Amino acid sequence: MQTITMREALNQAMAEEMARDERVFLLGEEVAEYDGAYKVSQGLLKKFGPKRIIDTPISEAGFTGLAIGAATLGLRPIVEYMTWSFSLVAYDQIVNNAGQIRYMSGGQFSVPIVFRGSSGGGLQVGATHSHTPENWYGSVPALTVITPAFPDDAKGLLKAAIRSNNPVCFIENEKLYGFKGEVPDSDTDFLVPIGKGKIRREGDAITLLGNSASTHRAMEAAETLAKEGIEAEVIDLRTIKPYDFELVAASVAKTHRLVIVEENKPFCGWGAQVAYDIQRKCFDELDAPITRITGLDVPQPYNGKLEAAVMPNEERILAAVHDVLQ
Amino acid sequence: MQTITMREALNQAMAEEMARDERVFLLGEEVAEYDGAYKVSQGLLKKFGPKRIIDTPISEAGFTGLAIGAATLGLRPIVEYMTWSFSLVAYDQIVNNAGQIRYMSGGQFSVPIVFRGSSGGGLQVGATHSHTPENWYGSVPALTVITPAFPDDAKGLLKAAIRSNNPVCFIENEKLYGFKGEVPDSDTDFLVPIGKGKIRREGDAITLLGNSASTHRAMEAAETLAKEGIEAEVIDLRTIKPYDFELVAASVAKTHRLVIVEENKPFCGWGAQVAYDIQRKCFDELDAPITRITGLDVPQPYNGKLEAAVMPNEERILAAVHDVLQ
Amino acid sequence: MSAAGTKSVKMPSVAKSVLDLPPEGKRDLYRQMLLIRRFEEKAGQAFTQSKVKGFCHLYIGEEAVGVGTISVLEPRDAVITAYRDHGHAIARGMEIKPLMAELFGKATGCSRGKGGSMHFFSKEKNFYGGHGIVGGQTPLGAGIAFAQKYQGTGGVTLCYLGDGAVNQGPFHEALNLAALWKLPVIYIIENNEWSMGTSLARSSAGLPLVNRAHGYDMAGITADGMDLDDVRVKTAEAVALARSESQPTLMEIKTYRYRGHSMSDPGKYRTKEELEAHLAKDPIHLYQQKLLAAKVADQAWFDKLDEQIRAQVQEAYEYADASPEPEHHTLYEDMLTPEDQIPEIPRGNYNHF
Amino acid sequence: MSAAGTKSVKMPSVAKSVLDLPPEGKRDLYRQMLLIRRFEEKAGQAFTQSKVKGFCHLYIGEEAVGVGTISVLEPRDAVITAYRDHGHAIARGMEIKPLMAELFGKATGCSRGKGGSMHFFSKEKNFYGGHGIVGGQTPLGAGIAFAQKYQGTGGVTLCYLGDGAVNQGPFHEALNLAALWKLPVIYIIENNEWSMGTSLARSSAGLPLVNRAHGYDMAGITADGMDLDDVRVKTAEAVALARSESQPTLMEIKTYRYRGHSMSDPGKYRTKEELEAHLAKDPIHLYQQKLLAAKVADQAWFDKLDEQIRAQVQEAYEYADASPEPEHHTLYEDMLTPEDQIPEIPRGNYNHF
Ligand SMILES: Cc1ncc(C[n+]2csc(CCOP(=O)(O)OP(=O)(O)O)c2C)c(N)n1
Ligand SMILES: Cc1ncc(C[n+]2csc(CCOP(=O)(O)OP(=O)(O)O)c2C)c(N)n1
Ligand SMILES: [Mg+2]
Ligand SMILES: [Mg+2]
Repeated sequence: MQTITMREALNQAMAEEMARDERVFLLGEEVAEYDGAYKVSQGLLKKFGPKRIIDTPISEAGFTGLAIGAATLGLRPIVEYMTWSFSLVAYDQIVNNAGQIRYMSGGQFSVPIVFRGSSGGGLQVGATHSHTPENWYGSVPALTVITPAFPDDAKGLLKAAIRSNNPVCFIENEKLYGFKGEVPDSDTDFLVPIGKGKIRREGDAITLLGNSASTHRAMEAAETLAKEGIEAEVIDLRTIKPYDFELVAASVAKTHRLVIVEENKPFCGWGAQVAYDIQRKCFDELDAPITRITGLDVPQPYNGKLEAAVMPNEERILAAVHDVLQ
Repeated sequence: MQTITMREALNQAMAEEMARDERVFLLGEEVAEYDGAYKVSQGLLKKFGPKRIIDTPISEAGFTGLAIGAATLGLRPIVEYMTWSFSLVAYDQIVNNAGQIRYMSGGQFSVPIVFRGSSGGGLQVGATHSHTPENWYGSVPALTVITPAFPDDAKGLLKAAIRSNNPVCFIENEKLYGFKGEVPDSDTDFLVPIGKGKIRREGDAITLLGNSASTHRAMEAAETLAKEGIEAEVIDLRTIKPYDFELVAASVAKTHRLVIVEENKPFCGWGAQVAYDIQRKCFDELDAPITRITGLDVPQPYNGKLEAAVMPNEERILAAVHDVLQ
Repeated sequence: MSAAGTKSVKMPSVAKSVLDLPPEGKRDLYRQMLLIRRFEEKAGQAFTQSKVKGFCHLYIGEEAVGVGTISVLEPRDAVITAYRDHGHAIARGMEIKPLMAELFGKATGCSRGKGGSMHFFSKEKNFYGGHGIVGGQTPLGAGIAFAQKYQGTGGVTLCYLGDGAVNQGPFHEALNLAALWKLPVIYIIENNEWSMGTSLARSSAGLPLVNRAHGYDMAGITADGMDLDDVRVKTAEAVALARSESQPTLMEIKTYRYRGHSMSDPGKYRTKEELEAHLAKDPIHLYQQKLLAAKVADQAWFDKLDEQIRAQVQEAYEYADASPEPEHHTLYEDMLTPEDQIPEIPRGNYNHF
Repeated sequence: MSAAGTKSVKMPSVAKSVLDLPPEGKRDLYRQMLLIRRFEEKAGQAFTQSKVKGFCHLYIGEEAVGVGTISVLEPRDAVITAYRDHGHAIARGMEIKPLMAELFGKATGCSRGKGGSMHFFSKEKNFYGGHGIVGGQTPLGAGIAFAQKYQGTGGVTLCYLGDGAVNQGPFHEALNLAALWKLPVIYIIENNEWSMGTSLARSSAGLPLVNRAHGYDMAGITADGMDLDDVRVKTAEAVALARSESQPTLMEIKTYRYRGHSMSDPGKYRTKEELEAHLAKDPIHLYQQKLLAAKVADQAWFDKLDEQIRAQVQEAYEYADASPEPEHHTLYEDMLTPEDQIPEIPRGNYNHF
């Protein structure tokens, strides 16, 4: 075991997969000579050279489409968006090309590609730079959406995503890049299964479901609740689509109460889908309405206090839990 | 009262609002000399001239942004997308510019604009041309999303949308353009309130909730159910965001059962949001799980039989209703 | 260097060798053009019979572009185009039975009935589709060329787009990437003077369109799309440049579509005179005259060929008509590849009904 | 016609009149540049003190571009730019107190604390922002010019973008629209040689960037962004062309940023020599020399001005620091305008907590 940051974990995942398979390459803005805007690709240019670590012009639609085209021929690109917010200019390419080509070609052309980058609010970068696109991409049938919360998952899931022969949106969180945790050493080929959630804390009073940074918010709230004598079970969803319904359902069967913590804006956020599914399939298990703590339904403000109120935060989580437990 | 098609109703709405306010203008591909790809703008060039009915190059991001810029200065553009599927290349402009400018400028620059065009599947135009973007735009806090099902609503809601000082996504359905219905005569200034649903059929056994073409599917299913002695209440949501929660809640308080019919792909479709809200606020009213009939979770196939299976259809609605009524 | 060229490199001179085809070669090019013409006529007919649905964009009038450009390719090269893709698919050597079956939405279609007219694909022929979002295929074309270069296959990519598509931003991003990274891709603007009902002059500033290469110091050349040989020579130059120096080219080929934009378009925006002027320069007819004059074939040969091709197309029609509809379970296939390097991902079923 | 021009129209000749400023006018331009410099230095300092958060992109070194271009505008004209917007806002005459307060995220900020460094706006000054998505403002600029023309205001629009932003597709769509529809917009590429850590040559084919005008037959001119007068003359030509003939221009202005891309960037990608070479051509210093030589002002005047400006900036800093945070309820304000022509739309509350 090594204790490393999320940033280092992601870096190792790419380095290991690139060493394993020379069809894997990384492209994006500032990924090479600058070592990545957030240093996730640090050292990779030195290790793999400019053929495989490629700085692009600021042309997200162009280089996304380029990477998809290269994938249809058999390469395995990793596309870094400096942040996922900038993927919106490439939305058509991701949805219509990565998302539909295999189906429209009757299965002839696969698209083994990973789109990845940072996302989310909380760093006062304003409304256009703070998006959480889980729902925008999760709603596209062919796309897999992954949002790790811990370094080990970041590494194991990114390695699995790179090995997947299907298109994956791998959504990191800028706030977590410096977060440290234990990760298996590099000599083990450590993979985390896509589509599986993880119980981060056991409890029987209520289930708190989070992803990415929201998992950490849920954990903090659970600690506070424990002091009040309320033992919350915390599930880290890890993969958003397809998500681990069974794990959530089993927890709800135990706790009978579900609070979802997500950074998505509320309307049609991923939590709405989970809430729908759970009430649909576990109707009789629920002792209280499923409740979501989401990003507030306003654009992201720059001001720090206002933004803190917009983010899913402990205060709102606790209020929801108390409401649900009543 | 006149009996006209949806297409004519939309045309009248634009013509009346353009006559009323010369800041209103229409731009899009083939809207002028061609009279519109789907003839919604028929005759408008003749009536209002090329200054106000404007053919654009095939540059959705460009002309969307152009229209948003013009709106910030005080014009009131109507942007036609030949289909909403083509708006994906303009996604950033709609989300980040129309959706955020007013907020980011501290309220200084408003964006009075209507984005409109056809959408939806069922016409065998394939995976990239059949999108239903209700959820993709509804999830953006500042955007209002309207999806009329009948000619009178199409007219009254489009007129209201054009008069709104805020950005509106007005999502029409290609399959309904030829649908005829009664519409108040043009000498009445007929407006339909945004944000209000409508009960299309009363009943007490179950609530069927639809929008756009799905409202018609719900109505057909309700007729079939009536023959079986099941009286379904059918609500036409009309506005997707903000939707008429009270109307749905009141109906559920009566029927205690809710089936949602939507063309959105299931994951994070608009129905997930409604389902979440209703279970959240009307938990004790529900005698059965809320159930959604959506577009199936695959890309849209070209083949007609396969596509018919993908679309929300009567067979699946009836199966869901019977399941919920058990 | 070609007249319209804007690149500081010299276009390779290949003119002679390209036109030096044996007589069978010339006859085969004629055959390909005629096959496209007759296929398209039949497709149009099937559309009016409601056997073909959705959108159907015919290539009639533009045959010399697809056939001429693709004729100078090798099998390892790649082709990608927009929704008006029947001609390119045929020129690339795809069998017409699965093409017609695709139009009919049948299980035997080249895309298993899932793609339709706009989405022909053939992995075997390195035919990368068939794309419906205007301009959306242009970055893909750069990517295929990128992969060819990355893997050192020696292949080049032809990427087609319409005169209206040049105004989509992603195309410019692709041009810049292609020029900057020296990708072996040739962008071919099939300038048929109209994007639906919008004339070129109403959609695009800075004509001729080949000028769009200037801003990227990319080679830019033009060709007469009614003249098969001109198309071949010019394309061969661009292909040689791509193959030998890994340099992209922007080609503008002047052509014309005789039919409406799609089968749903009556084409009222243009005059009869305009159409007739172009009909008079019909590329198939012109090439026939050339072959007759050069005694590469006589009239009897042409008559017989037409008969054979009509029969071949009729057979494809019947094949398509008789082919089975895709089975329901295929609905869930082809979205994701089941072969993977990782254990199968458990996929939740979000279709509760 | 200017040397780099590619438009078939003649650039109006306005050089003389533009430079014929009274001494106070020249001194004021100097004052503006210095105010920007000192404001930026203070903003950078406030950032290191964590009083300014998020992204903060300084304009130091580029002052002559913003001041020179905007100095030839009339009040009815419009300005829109990217995220490196402090200089343009100040040149446009916005008060620095609300600007500094915006950096601090305060209620008294020019965007009520909601926009931050990248999103300065002023309706009063026709300053349309401050936009963070690279290239995303360029279609907006065309639209503002479209509206000016539609309403016959006689106004023109300046739309700025960086050298890296030229590779965003929407910019090309905007160029085509501007040229095709003859919109009174001037696109100004602030070419500071770097887009973050990527040098111009690594991001863009076909240099110089002004060549991107070729494909649209749009006027293209270049200016030396270290020379205030050159910027003014060239911009005045473009403005005259836009105002009198409603023709767009693409301008490329060579400039340099002395600081990192943003406050978070150490700028290690460039050599000390490169930076020093540009520091030697400092636009403020050069203009000062010019004014001294022309006896428009003496050293004492400059010294006093700097003192005054430092005090003014310090006052803005203190104002910002002392200003209140926005109140919680303002969170829900400004997203939608409450004034409407239709009855208020009942808005569901999707924030259950
Ligand atoms: C992004 C996008 N916008 C609009 C359309 C609708 N559309 C399909 S083809 C077409 C015209 C294209 O003309 P051109 O590029 O000249 O090609 P041609 O049809 O003449 O071959 C339009 C507007 C589309 N498919 N995609
Ligand atoms: C669509 C998009 N992609 C990437 C970014 C991140 N980004 C912000 S500024 C910048 C560099 C822009 O350089 P340039 O256009 O030259 O302007 P400069 O900063 O030099 O003024 C990048 C890559 C962004 N904001 N938007
Ligand atoms: Mg065309
Ligand atoms: Mg720059």
